[in-house]
Amino acid sequence: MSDRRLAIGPHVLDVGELAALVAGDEPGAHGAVVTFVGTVRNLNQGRRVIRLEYEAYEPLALRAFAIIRDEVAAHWPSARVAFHHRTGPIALGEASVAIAAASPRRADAFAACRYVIERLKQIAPVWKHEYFEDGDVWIEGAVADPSDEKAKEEAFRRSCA
Amino acid sequence: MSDRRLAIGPHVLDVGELAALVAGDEPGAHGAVVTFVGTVRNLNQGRRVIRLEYEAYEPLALRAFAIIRDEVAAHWPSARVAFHHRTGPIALGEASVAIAAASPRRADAFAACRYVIERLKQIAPVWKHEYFEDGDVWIEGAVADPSDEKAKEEAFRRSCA
Amino acid sequence: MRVTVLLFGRLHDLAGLRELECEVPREAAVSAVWQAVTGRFPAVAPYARSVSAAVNAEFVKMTTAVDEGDEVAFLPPVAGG
Amino acid sequence: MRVTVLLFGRLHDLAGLRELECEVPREAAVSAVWQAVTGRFPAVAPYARSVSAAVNAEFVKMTTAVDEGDEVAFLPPVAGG
Repeated sequence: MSDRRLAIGPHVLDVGELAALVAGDEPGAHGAVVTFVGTVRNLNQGRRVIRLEYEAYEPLALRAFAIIRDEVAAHWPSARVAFHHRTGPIALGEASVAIAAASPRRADAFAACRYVIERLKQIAPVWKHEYFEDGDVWIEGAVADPSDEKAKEEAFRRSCA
Repeated sequence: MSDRRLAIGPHVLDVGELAALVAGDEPGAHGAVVTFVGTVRNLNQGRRVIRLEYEAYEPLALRAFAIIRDEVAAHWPSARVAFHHRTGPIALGEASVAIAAASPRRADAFAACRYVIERLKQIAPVWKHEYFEDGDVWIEGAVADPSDEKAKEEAFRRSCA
Repeated sequence: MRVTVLLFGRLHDLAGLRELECEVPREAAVSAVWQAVTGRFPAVAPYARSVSAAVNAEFVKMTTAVDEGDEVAFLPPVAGG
Repeated sequence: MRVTVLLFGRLHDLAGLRELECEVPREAAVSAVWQAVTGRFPAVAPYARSVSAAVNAEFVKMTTAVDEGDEVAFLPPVAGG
């Protein structure tokens, strides 16, 4: 079952396309569309990043995305979300992740959008390799475990629902 | 002092343009861009809206927008915001307001974007005239008072900073 | 002295016009201008508690004094967004 | 029995490869596959506490049993977004 709303790959991200996907067909059916774009930063902990690559385990990433989409549907039944993650080399200032969330209520659209980025950071099997003038480092964040209830609660708390 | 980041008028809104305005010139200087688009809904309290017009007191609206921009700068010094409000007739499904917020930290970008829409609803001198099959109504919300501290606190609370 | 009054939203529907000239005493407050408006258009009087005001496109209190030639705007509760 | 192992992120840097075949006993758990990997590549052993795993592109526990021919992926802490 393919879902254009969820994708991962080396293509340049288009958040406008995602917003259109969630805005729906019926004119005016959704009152609020919130988007998030995460761009590659030129500084990380005081070091100047010169190059950056994202690696992903793509089939598992799509599973993680579907899990997140279903969690959003459980929390905010009226919200629709779409999100894409980019892989491979990404130029500074370009987007690594793009998310769109739509809902009749703006509070739900904000919360759903925020929840997606928090959960992506917790469980998406994606790794960031940063290169500096004088070396490189794999950025490592969360231990990926979709069933970790504490992590889910933290993501929900941050989404300010 | 003109600021392309703040505008009100009958033109169609382009949230992508606003996102570009706040994303900044230096590649990768901002890690997160959050946008909000409010679209005209086809239902309001169970009645089917067939047509809708926004009226504004434009010079005062620009003052209100500058007040909101300055409040954002005080709360979130690293955040940059841009927002446009549309006036005149707006087709169902089209955007009446578009907001973009950028910050190195996603929490600040989300909070600044949410704060702007909450404050716009509180103080922007904009009135919505909804037309139904069998009549019309002026939607009225908040008593506009930028110095009302309780309203400011409520907007800040909703922005989940 | 004379000031220009602007009425927005439902206020202009109730008054039947968007702009009018009002004669008010020297050093009158915005509230005196509002009294003059409600005298001419009693239909807007119910907005006494929810109206806010601007003078020359700056938000003001109802107690703010107006000057000759000022543009005084009355704003029913707003509904932007 | 034989399973395919995928190593991601810093794990493949430390091991020097992204994919390998491992022989493990019948009904082995994912943790036994990890033991086999750390036996061959001691440099990845420090990830014992932070690694998570997937089998055939589904998240699993380290206690999940694997089957002949499964694709077992080991994931260092993730950093998407």
